Amino acid sequence: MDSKFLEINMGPQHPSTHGVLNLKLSLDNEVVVKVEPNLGYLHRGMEKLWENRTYAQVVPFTDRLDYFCAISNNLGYVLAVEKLMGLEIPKRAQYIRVILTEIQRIVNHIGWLGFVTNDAGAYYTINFYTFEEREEYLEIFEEYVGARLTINAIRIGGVPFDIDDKLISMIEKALVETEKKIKDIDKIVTRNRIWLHRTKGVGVFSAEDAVQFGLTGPALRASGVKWDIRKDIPYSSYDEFDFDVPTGTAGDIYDRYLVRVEEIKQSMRIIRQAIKNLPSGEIAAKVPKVLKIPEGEIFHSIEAPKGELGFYIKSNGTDKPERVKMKSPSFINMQSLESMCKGNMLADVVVILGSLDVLLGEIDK
Amino acid sequence: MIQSIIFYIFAALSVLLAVLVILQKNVMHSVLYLSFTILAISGVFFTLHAEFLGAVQILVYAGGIIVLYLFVIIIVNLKEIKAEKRNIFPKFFIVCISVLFLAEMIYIFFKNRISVPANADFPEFEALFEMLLSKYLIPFEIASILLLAVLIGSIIIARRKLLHDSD
Amino acid sequence: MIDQISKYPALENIFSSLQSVFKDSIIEGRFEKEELSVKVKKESILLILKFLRDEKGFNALSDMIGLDNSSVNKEGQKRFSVLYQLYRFPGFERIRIVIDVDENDPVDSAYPVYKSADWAEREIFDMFGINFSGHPNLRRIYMPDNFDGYPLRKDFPLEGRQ
Amino acid sequence: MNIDIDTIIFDVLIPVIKIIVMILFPMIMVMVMLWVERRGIAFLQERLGPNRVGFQGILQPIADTIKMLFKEDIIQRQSDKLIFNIAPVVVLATSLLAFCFIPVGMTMSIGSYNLTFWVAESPVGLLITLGISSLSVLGIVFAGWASNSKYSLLGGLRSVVQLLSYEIPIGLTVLTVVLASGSMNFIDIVNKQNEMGIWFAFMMPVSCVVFWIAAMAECNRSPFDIVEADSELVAGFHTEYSGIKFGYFFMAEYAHMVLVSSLMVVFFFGGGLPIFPNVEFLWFLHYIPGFVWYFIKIMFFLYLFVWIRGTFPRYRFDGLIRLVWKWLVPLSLLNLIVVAIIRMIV
Repeated sequence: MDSKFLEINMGPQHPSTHGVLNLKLSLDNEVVVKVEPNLGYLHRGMEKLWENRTYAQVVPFTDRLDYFCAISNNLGYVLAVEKLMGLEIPKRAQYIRVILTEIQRIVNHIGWLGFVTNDAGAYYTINFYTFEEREEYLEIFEEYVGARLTINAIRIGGVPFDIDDKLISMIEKALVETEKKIKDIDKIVTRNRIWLHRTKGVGVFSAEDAVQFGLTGPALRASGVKWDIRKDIPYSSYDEFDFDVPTGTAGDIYDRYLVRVEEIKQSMRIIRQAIKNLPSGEIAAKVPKVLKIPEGEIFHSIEAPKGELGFYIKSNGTDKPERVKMKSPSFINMQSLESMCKGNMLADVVVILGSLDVLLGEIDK
Repeated sequence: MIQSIIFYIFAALSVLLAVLVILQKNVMHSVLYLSFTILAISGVFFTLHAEFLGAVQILVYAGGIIVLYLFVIIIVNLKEIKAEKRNIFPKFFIVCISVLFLAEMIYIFFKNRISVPANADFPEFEALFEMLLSKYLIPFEIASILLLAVLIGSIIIARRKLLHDSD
Repeated sequence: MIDQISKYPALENIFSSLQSVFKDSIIEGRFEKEELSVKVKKESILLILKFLRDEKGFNALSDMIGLDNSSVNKEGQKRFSVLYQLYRFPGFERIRIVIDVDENDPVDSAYPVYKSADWAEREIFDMFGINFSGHPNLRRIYMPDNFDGYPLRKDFPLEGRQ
Repeated sequence: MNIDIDTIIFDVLIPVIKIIVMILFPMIMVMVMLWVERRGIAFLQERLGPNRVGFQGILQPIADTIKMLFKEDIIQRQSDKLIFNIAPVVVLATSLLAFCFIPVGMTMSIGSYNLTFWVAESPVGLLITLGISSLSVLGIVFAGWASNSKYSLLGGLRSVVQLLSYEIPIGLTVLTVVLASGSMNFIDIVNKQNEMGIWFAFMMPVSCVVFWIAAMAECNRSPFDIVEADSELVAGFHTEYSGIKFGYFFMAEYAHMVLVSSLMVVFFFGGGLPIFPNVEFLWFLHYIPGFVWYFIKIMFFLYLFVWIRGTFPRYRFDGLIRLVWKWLVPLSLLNLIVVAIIRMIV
């Protein structure tokens, strides 16, 4: 305690840094003065690796980045490759992709709900409720491709398997269950005084700040900016679905919570529409065995559960990309942590970090 | 008999721990021993059937004042006391005081012989309350107002320092 | 290319106004796969970004991408490129600004214009060794501070050297 | 000195047995609570909890204890070893010591001998118990300081502030109990409730609620567990402790819970009295011994601890302080005045 402030090293071994992250905190009593995130504990050099793999070989790697919503990462990369090739994807495949990614969004948001309440000190109860729910969806994934977490369910050109009636009934059952669970959690959490005290007015980020810091996803929408790539730059025939983009007003943790809960409901709407209007036809386009893409470059981004997920691909005419750069939502959201935490208390740092929904596998690449 | 044995154990302990308090170089150790001393003294009170005094001793000294000591020590970050260099005069002064004190103790000891714990079995705190709330009501209230003034004054002083810091 | 660009008149508009304001700085403009990619001179990058933000409403820097061109082997090609991926939202338009950079050739930091450039520039510095002058805190972001070499350069061995 | 067998039995043997039982009682309750908490929270969270060791996992606490005993006892090199080692003992000892005045049942007549279910009786038993139970904060601060870890230090400092604030509503609500019963003796408090035929909880519901909230804060339980807030301070003041020394803190926390539940039962729910002690047609309830009633009652409150822990998020530090100074202290003061006025009139 030589300096005026108390310096604390939070992490890399800390119960609530969501992975191996090191935060250097300066505290004035309990109030946070400075936050300095230290990254790189999980850096695996993915981008270098991708430059030495063929286009199809990259897909499984993307699972390992954001292992909590692997399908969205698959989709982001695959869409970029397909756009670079100029490949047309059959409608049925697009719809199946929508169903899968929206399920992934539900899984991510509902898991987030558990984690963030846990960060606020709600001793795992809601965490277990949500994980039970997540389990149902993981079983759907297992039924679909045979894997649960890093499932590699989207291939260049389409999807590997068709959806049958059994899977559809499973999905519909899971959706009904989720609706019930969301109602339960709503009863426990939404008007809980301690929860309100922990989240209202904490980690506030105005709309201008959020845009300046490049915040994306639910955290941005909670600040009141209506920006959803699914709506504004539709991909994978999202323009054919009817859904709302929820926005908050205050930009605090509570609004982020409300936005995410509403997004779960919207995702359920999309899945129901997709199942109802599922077109018939092929599930994959014809893709050559050895994929050689002519020279060109592309930046394509999708609305992943955590925010805007972009892939920049530069091809050089061979079967391996010249450069693949991933714009991960967690990385850019994490950047705003410091300005959100300033002036808040030590206990808030954990909840703010949780509310941003970051995942270190994605930040460190 | 057992009672007087326990009394002497507590009495000896309190003296021993009190000596340990002043022998420590580390402030935190001093406080540790001080808290034990207070507990031992309250033990003395209990064996003397002054249960109310014993309880107050624990509640006020051990529960309140020691905790505040700890708080201050942690915040100010005192770790070790360095020996001061003293002149001959203060040393002489200290020795004189100690000798006088010892002489007084010996005198009292021999005058009263060995005092055995009183076996009075009356709830002395009732009498105490009665006195406080009837005969000595006005001094009692004045004392409480004085304490309140001290409290407010300390808050104001601390606040002013804080305000100056922010300027 | 012409028929594609006419589908996005807003982008065409932006390109023409960029050309008229920064006559000397614009090297090349390409329209490819719904994206406008403008190659500009390194020196005027800050001005162009500021212009795009203030006049054209490109309010977010989505990402910055570093490229190592050493394997392309073109005449007169500088070693690195830095790509700025800009957004205008809520809406539709994306624009990419490209600058070419030589080794040991500092670039003006975009941090004063877009706060989100902070970590993106640190990442490029970490991976390619491109210096950004004016960046408040240019340190390595992923690799340890005493790490030698820049992993995403093409001449860095795939299996590492340490 | 003539020593007959009766004196040895009644004046020495039985008190010694009582002391041993009263030390063992909280320890056994800790074991019970370990199982109740793990199974109870599992039940709340739709999972099974430990169910492998013994019937329904009933031996799990023993397995846990053995694990804790054989774990390596790590002492940080930079810690203050004397205080580091003594702090867990202080915390546990004070928690256990506070039990000596608690009546865990009513007097039972066996022949001509009246068996009492308390170790000691004192006209100021209540004061002494409160004083001793508040001493555990000393151990917590010592532990936090001696660990030489910033997380521990923060936990220790938080505990001081928390304790000093929550002592006030506890004191004020206990005063209402003292006013209502006219005594600071636990046995008198229980007997008064028997006399009046009504538990103090129904006579003074505000005191009851305020005391429960403040007491929950005093034993650092969720939602007031900011001292050992696991998501921010790792484990608070006992971050650096391992093995049986951590076990001491653990036992002390649970013993403190048992103590607080006991106080709650004695103050507001009639101690070892049966429910409806004065209703005539429920005479048969008096044949159930007092300690059974006492046990049932404290188990309810102990389960309430578990229940609350499984439901609420944690308060933030400022919210905790605001709660006590803005709500509990004024409320308990007002309550004290109201009770005093009613007591003067009646």
